[in-house]
Amino acid sequence: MEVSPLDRNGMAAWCARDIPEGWLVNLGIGIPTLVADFVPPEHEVIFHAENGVIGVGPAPAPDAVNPFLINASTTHVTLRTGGSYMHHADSFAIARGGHLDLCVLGAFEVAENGDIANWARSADEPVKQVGGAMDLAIGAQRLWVVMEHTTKEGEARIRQRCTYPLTAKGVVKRVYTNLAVLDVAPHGFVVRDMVRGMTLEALQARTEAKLHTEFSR
Amino acid sequence: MEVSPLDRNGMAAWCARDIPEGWLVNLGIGIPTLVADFVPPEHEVIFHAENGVIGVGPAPAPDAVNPFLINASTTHVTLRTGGSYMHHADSFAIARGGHLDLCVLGAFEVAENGDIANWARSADEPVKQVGGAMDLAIGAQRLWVVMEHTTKEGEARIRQRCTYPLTAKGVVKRVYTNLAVLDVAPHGFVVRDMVRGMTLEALQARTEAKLHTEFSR
Amino acid sequence: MIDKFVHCMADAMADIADGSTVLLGGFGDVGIPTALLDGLIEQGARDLTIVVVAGGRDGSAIERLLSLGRVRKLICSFVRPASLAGRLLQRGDLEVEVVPQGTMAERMRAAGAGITGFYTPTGADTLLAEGRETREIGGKLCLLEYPLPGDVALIEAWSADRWGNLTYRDSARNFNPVMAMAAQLSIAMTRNVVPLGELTPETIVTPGIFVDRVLHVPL
Amino acid sequence: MIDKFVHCMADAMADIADGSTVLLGGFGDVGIPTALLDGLIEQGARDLTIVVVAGGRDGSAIERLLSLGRVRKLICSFVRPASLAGRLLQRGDLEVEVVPQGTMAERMRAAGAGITGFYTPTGADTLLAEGRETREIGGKLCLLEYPLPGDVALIEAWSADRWGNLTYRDSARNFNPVMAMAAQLSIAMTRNVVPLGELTPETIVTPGIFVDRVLHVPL
Repeated sequence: MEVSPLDRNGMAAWCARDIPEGWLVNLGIGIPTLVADFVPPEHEVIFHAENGVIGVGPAPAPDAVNPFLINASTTHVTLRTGGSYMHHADSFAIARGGHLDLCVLGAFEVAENGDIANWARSADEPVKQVGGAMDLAIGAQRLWVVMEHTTKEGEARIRQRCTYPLTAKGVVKRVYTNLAVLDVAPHGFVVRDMVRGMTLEALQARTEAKLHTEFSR
Repeated sequence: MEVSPLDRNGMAAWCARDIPEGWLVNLGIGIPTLVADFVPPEHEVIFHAENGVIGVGPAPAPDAVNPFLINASTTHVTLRTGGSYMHHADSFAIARGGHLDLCVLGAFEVAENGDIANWARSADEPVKQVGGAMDLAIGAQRLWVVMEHTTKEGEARIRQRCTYPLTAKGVVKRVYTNLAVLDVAPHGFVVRDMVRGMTLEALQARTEAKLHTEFSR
Repeated sequence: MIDKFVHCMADAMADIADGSTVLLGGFGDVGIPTALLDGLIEQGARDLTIVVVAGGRDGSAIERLLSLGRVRKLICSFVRPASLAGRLLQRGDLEVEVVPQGTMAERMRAAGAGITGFYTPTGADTLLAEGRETREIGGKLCLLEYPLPGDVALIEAWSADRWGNLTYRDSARNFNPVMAMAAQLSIAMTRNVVPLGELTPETIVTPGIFVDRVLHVPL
Repeated sequence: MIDKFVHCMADAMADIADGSTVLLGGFGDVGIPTALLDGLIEQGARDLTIVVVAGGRDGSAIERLLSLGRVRKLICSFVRPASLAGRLLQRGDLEVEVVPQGTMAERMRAAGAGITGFYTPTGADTLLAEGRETREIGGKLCLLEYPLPGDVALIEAWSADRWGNLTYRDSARNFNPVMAMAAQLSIAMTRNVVPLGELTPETIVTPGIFVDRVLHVPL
């Protein structure tokens, strides 16, 4: 059977279906932002954007753009009924203070100890893009990562230890890739789901860390 | 000539006339609260109350009391046009953050080094009443004290060093008493004004600290 | 559908455990969630630590809780000697931690904001600093303070919607918003119930994400 | 009478000194006081430290200030490699301090609130903590952060009255309120001018006590 890796929307949808109603969720830049498109509006999930928006809604119709309303990716959004605004310090109080039920971020690498690297490709890279990722990663009740399973060159991004500079230690709880869903358990990565046609052997071949199938050993 | 010590209102009025228009001022409990009564409304001074009121106005008419609006002394007040509300943490950010042009407090004792004691009469007093005085004392741009020049028993409250537990060190800039106005200068208390009939000798007799008449020596 | 309204006091007070730290909003007689305090008395939790601006006058809402012996410790900015709290303290029947009022508010904000400690000049030169960690920063002696989280917060609001978004009236705001963000379980009573979307987004003071339960207690 | 309105850009920008630290509101293209930034360019102050969420894209409001060589240092949460700030940094022509965005906002709030230092887990386990003071609190490694005050803040508001009370529109609030409280001299531009008393007291976001000058710049 042929393997069907997911595209960006497929990964976002895979993540979206696991978000229970009522959660407060922050979505990072990139694929994570797409997750909101796959949560049906009647399923009340409250999306938080670091720039002080609580209750981010879908993109506006092209003729109904509010120039004063953007999300953390600086794209125009709407506000859901019941939404509100706060300033940047209060907004990050939400992130740092443990009020987010979930944060979904992109990453370069995730390690089996829950470490995440998503802000710099090397320690001596001159231009660094921290943004709000470090505040979100340490503060959310749970951090999920959505990313391609390997680099374009086929190198593993699911690793025993991260090789890039860390964003935070021991915080990732789950990873959605174009091939699988992995939970981070005390003993390492546990395969929770795989795309159609994928085998554990084939997945392991694309993964540097050891993959487990049991949630405890 | 006979000495005419001021009453509580007289002391408050003496202080009030030295407050320039435009200042943000916090008034402590007791005589300081009366100061607002002697600032004419057309002279725009903004009074801050620790419980989150900016722009405290005069007492309401008895038939127009708003039960949701009190000052830090928990008495009913009005809100001046232009006033606003904030929560307690933001309100004390104003105090601690140096945004008050002036804070006026009562005290048990003030010392020539600017120390103030206004919260406890001894270190082993079991019941202590800190309130917001310590936050206000360290944070305001200038701290003025309004108090009786001596205790009821005639003991000096204007001292070389405070004998009661301190509220803050080196913060008092001026003292208004029922007898005189004293500035706290680097070399000690300087007499700025005295009530009618008072002499420097008579004032010194009621004062433990040395009184100066020159602002520098 | 998110709906944080509970429809009776028993549901509002459910699962408040003995030994809880309870943050109690209000200043003077304004913004105190009196009905919730009565509900807490009814509910029966004991051995409580109460965080509140002051020990309360005799006749105040908190006096009854104290008089029933349900409070182990009071964290507050002052206690009047002529009050039940003052008398209990002097008899050694109540543990009291006196905290400067601004520090108290800031410690709760820190708890809500994930700030694990902060330095303030407040009280650093006083008896309150004895035996505690200080540091000179920018020429000022500063005191290290730690967050003050609650297991429960009891909040009084003016208006609320089903998401738990809250507004407050006039100076009834006081400690309520910081307490709402500092507690694991924030329980609000509201004087008014409004449909979702009726509160203007720019004017919501406490977003519902800080609120777990809302009980309608009309004025 | 308190009247914080100034009637021309020159008055708004008066006395901004060379070497100043300027807090610049905005996030993305929203809430940036572009007219005031243009005024600052005109005014001529140089050797500036600019605190702003990001180094800006090419074509952004801050690019011109950078291109004129007026900025000595940028304190921000990220710099795009493909931007003037990124190119200047890589050439060594611009000093950049990268600060996590939440820490940046909190450091300004601390400056405005008289908090002289605070601990946060943010970044404590990363390169950003190298050589800096950390402490374990409650089992978490935390980084000691200091306040980030400004000499000047440039603020964009939606409505203002003569006391300098401000409201913001939608997500244009962002950094503006914390910057207003963190600077010695806070200069706001407002899209709308309203009579004193027209802003509902409960809905004022930045009270005028944090604002020194207001310039009306209609939309």
